[in-house]
Amino acid sequence: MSVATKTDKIQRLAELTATKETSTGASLWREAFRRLKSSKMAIIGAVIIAVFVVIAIVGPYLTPYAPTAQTWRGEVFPNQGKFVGPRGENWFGLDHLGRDMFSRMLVGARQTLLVGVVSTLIGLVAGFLIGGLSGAAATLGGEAGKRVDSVIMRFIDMMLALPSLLLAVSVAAVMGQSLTTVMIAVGVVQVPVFARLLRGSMLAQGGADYVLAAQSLGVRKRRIVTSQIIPNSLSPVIVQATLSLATAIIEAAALSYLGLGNPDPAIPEWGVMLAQAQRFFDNAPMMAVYPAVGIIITALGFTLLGEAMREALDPKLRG
Amino acid sequence: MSLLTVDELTVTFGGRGRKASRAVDGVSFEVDQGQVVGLVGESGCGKSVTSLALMGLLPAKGLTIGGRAEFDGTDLFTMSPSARRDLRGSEMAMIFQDPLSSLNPVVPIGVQVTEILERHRGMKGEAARKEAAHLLDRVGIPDPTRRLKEYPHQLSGGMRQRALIAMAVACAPRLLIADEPTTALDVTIQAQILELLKELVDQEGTALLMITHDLGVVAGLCDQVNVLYAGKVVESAGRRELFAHPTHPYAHGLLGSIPRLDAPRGEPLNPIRGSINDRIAWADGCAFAPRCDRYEMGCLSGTPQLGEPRAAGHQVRCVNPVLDDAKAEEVPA
Amino acid sequence: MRIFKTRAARAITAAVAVGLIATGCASERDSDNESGGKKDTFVFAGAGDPGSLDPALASDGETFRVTRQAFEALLEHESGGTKLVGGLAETWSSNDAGTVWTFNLRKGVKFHDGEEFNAAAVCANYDHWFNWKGTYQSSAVSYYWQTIMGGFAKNEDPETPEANYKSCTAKDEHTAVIEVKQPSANLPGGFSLNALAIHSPKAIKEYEKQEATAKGDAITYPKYSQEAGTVAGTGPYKIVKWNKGNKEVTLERFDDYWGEKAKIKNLVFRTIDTEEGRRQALQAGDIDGYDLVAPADVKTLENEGYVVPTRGVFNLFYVGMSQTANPALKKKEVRQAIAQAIDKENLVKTQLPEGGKVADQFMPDTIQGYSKNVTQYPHDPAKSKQLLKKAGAQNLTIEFCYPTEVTRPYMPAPQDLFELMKADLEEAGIKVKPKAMKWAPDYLDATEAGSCALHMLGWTGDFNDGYNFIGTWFAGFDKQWGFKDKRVFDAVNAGSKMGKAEERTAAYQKANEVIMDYLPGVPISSSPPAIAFGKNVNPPKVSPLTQEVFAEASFK
Amino acid sequence: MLRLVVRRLLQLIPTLLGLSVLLFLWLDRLPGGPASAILGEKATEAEVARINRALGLDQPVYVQYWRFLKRIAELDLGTSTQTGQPVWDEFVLRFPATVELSLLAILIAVAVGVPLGYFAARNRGGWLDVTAVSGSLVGICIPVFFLALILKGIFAVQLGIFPSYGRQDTGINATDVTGFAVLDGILTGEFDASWDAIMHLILPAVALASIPLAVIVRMTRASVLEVQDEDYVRTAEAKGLKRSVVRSRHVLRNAMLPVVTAVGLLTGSLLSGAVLTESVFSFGGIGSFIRTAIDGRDYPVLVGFIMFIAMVYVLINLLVDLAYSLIDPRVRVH
Repeated sequence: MSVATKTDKIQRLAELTATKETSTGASLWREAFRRLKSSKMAIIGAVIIAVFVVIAIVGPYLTPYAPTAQTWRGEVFPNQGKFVGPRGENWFGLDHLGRDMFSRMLVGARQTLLVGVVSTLIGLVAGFLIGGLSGAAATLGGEAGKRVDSVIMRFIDMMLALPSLLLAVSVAAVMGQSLTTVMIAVGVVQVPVFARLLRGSMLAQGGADYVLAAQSLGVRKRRIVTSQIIPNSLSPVIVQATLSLATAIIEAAALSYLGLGNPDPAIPEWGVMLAQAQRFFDNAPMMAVYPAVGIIITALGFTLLGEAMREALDPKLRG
Repeated sequence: MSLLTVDELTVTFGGRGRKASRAVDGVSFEVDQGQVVGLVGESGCGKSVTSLALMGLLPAKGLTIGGRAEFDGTDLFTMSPSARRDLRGSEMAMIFQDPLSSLNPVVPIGVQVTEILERHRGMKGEAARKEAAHLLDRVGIPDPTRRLKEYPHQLSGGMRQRALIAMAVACAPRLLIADEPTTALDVTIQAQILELLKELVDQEGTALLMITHDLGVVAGLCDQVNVLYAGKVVESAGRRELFAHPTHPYAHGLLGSIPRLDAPRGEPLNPIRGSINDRIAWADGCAFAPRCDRYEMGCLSGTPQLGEPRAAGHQVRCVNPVLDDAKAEEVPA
Repeated sequence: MRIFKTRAARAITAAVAVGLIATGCASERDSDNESGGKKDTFVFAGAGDPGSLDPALASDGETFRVTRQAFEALLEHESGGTKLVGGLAETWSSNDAGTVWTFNLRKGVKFHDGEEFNAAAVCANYDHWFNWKGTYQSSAVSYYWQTIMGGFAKNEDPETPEANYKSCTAKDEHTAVIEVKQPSANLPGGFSLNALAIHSPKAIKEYEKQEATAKGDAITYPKYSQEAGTVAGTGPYKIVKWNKGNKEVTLERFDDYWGEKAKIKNLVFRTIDTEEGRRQALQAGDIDGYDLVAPADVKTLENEGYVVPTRGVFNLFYVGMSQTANPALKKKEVRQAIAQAIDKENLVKTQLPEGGKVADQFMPDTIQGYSKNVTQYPHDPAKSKQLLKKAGAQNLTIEFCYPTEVTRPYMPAPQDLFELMKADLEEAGIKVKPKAMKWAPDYLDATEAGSCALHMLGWTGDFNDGYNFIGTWFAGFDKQWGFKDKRVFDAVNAGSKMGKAEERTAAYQKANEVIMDYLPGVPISSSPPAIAFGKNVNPPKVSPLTQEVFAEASFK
Repeated sequence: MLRLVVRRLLQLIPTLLGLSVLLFLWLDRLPGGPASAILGEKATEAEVARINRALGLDQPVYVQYWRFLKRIAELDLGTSTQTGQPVWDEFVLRFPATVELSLLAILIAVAVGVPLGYFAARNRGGWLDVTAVSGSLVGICIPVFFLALILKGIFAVQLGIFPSYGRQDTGINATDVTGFAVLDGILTGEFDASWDAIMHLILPAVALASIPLAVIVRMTRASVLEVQDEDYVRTAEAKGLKRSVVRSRHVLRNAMLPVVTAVGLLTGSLLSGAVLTESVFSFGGIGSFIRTAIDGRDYPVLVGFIMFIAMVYVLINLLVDLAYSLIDPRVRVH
């Protein structure tokens, strides 16, 4: 057959084959991110968080009044159940000491975020170290490593056994009552969760072929852990961190309810505000509702995003 | 008239969001009483989907089935779901590829066998257990009464497959569909299982639809063979005829790619180029064209039709079929 | 079964079936707590569990609230008042020195365990206390005995005060004579304390068989004081059951009571820790009354038709200053600056229950010894600033302790009070370092130890004698205040050794003037604590001393 | 099976030992050490010395620790500084209440959560699914104590359907046999008492159940989704089994495995929650007792409780493992 026909039939074939999509091997993360963008949960969650963070950052500069100033204290009579609800100058009304609720909510957002983030960081870092250590030991430490690992895990189990509140109380008992105490207490509670998680996924990764390959190639163990196992084990930890932010905020509220919260009640923090407002629930329910709703929505935001991330990263939950 | 008549069966997945993909594209074939029919092709050619479609086991979401499939004169696809349930397991049964994952890990074998007896043969308690034991015994599982109490993970791979078969034949179905029943097993076991299937078919006169990519299995078992490529039957013929004269370049290639003892030493194998992924849409021409050595311009002018270029009853879907067997050997590598 | 039935009726339909069975089975047991549909169980909620069933071992209101219904002392206060009247003693008298007290006892009084009440019984009690040993001598256990009668026959701890009690003699069947070494302002008032109520001698013998043990960490109260059965008094109710798991003490009418019998058959005290919990329980009809009502709730409850009487004013709320904790407080200007910075009026107006009064001395005006002409320190931030300047303490930073998770009759919502005062002080240019502490033991310990520069505390009188107030603080050097000032101490103690009440009154007035001139701390207010009852309750007369007698209560 | 039990019980030992060390150190770390934790700051040197002697704090640390251990081993958890009663007795007295409460809570969580999660998974994306998922998400985010207060406000105060506090009505003078109010009622035939106890349990239990419920719904849903397209489910379908059989025997039974483990792990959070709920309903269980202990800095109680909880927690998880090995034959062998 002629050369011409030959070439143009290859030509023709080429374009026909070209039309069908070739499966691109996108990385786990890009994949996950793509899925995230398409998930309603993720979007709602992200929006909530964004709003919350913005408020937390700029809020304090937008407060119409000083959140601690008892400007209208003459107008509120807790002893007669007389409170001041929303009105022109005070959009959310006044609290039981004649302070502007709206301003307090704004500033409270920052405090709440602070507690949430710091305590989660504490839990994350500590948990990361412990979990990483025993994970590394278990995967590459041989027999001795396994023993080390099991000891650490016993310890972690032990921590899991303790109700979070009691941990908090114990910390408070030793360190005295303060915002730091609250953060540490709430953080400590998260430690075992992170530790177990990281270790778990490290063990999973440790068995993976590429690690065995690396080992057989004689890559140094430390390098394997740092450059391969840990990076690949991170995703669940990150998810958990997001979820923990929610729990941290709620735990902090619970501590305030038990009177272990921030010792200076003048500084507005949603948990403390909620705990204080309980007493006036009959006369001024809104005083409790504002911070409660604040806490719930914020926690929800983090939970939504976290769950969405989890689904995105875990094929099983998807489909 | 034949037991199962599949006519222009098409199966399309997707829909919501993702672009629809057609897994089976107008497949037609027949299965007669006691006949063993093979569906052959590489993985992804649509053979398993066909079988699941016939059994009605495809996930309903985003699924569209076209064409007809008559079982004993009644159309399976227009049948009521409950009627279909009654049919399944009693009239038509299926054997799956991976015996371990196909057995419920937390339920004893015994229960998994008796439950079908209870469902279709109304057997209860002791009677059912006896029958179950008998069935296991029949498919060659030693010491069946003990096995009844055991769980899948306690059985060997072969045993599991036998158990699955026992469940399939529990109600003496008229049609048995076997989807790659031997791929998960090692060779010695494979033979035994095939042997078992064969004798079941012979004894019961059960019709068997054999889904496989393994031409050896086909050669050993099937009366009639349908070769699938990219969702279409590309060649259909009797076993002997097909092995003697593979006419579609694909079938030809498949046979050619099997190592042969009788071939002179040092002669290279001649595998088919590329994978099932590089193909073109049937609408544009022959999907096999990109991998085909005999491909020419004509292959790209619309879907090639089934014809009988070589012999009556030997259908081939090709513009440029392999007609002279001599050529079959010296395909340029 | 009332509560049950009504609930079952209202309960979710799914439950009804079970409900019917239940009522069926209930029927034969209905009789013992319901008679002809009329309620005969009165449920009253307190804020904490009682510590023991033997008032002699107690020093807290929650315990006395319960024991007061079952035990009676030689003297009592007139119902709803602060005037001393005869209790188990019909009349009493003392020698001029006030060291020999003679009691003519009531006749025909029976103890719950059937024993006869007589002079011997009285002395059995006093000698029992006087001869306490071991852990019983710990001030935590025998606080009131030690305040009223000093130490014991044999003091085991050098810290324990010298015994003031001398003897008790049964002059005849119905005359008991109690002698003390020194006259004391705590007498005769002390004889009315429920902690010194008279127990059946039979019970006392039982008590003496049992030891209170202290295993380093804490005191283990003797078994008899922890379960009903042994303890036996003469009161209108007898204690029949203490269900700790369910946080409830059950009392039953004592039918051989010498006086007017209790109107309601069963009296139950339960514990509901939180203010809102108690209020809600009342609103839900689960209880018939509760104490420590949040001021905010008084109006609400009244509007809803509940009976919320307020007690007479008999307490004092003050801001204490510890000169050891912060030397700056040694300067009077500083103390005065603080005093004038605090806006007492506002506190009373917005925080304290209605009827609350601004206090200008360490004694409510209902007590004999209240002085009309003490130095006044009105609210005046500007003045405070000057004073601070004068003292050279312009940028004074001071630690202010406040208790959490607690309300006291004189101090509702401590945290709010604290926040308001903090704002006041800061307005006067004083920086405040807040320190939150759990009420017990942290806060109480810290304040007693004088480690809190500023702190808030208060006192509810045990009986109507000025010394019961000022004596508790300023009788001598006290870590809580951390100052030594002879003028103050002498003025305060002057009254205490006088036998005659009216002499004392004068002395106390003088003392108050001296104290307020020195200004060791800032008296803030006296407030009438409210107590709430169900709509269908005729409440007992409420007592300024919070000594309600529930035998008076009845259902409409 | 037995070997498993023994092994787990042995594992209990190091856990408790480690815990005891921690607690010992903690008690030691307390501001001013145990002595002033007991006496308070007002303690004079003499008193501290006396207490220290009484507690044997003048001896070397290891001796002290050894005693500490011995005491715990003898279940002598010290004496509550508040009630003046042995801590152990206090627990024994109050434990039943909390057990009842927790059991009911878990019961609710499972009884509601499993079906909900199951059906949510079956019609995935349907309205039920959406409500169940979003509901469970919100459920996690409401502070337990706030939920409890709301429930109480509505169902106890406004509607008066349930009692607002406590464990039993005062009207009921139920006979106390085991301390489990509900059980006692049944034993003694005082069904009204049982009924009354149940009515008291419901609100707190619901509040307490909120978080476990949420978790279980999501777990069940996830694992049903996973199991649904397992091969063996297809096999079951291929057998033409009735839907009910396929679902119960082949889908649910496998889907339950992870849920069972979850239930075990939830107990820890449950006890935390009990502290809050019980104090909202002033329910006479361990929870509210601990709350008062927290308020009163009752260290012996807190320490004892922590040990106690650790034990309970490990034991519960042992039970869970046993249950697990019953429903999953694969575990039994290895």
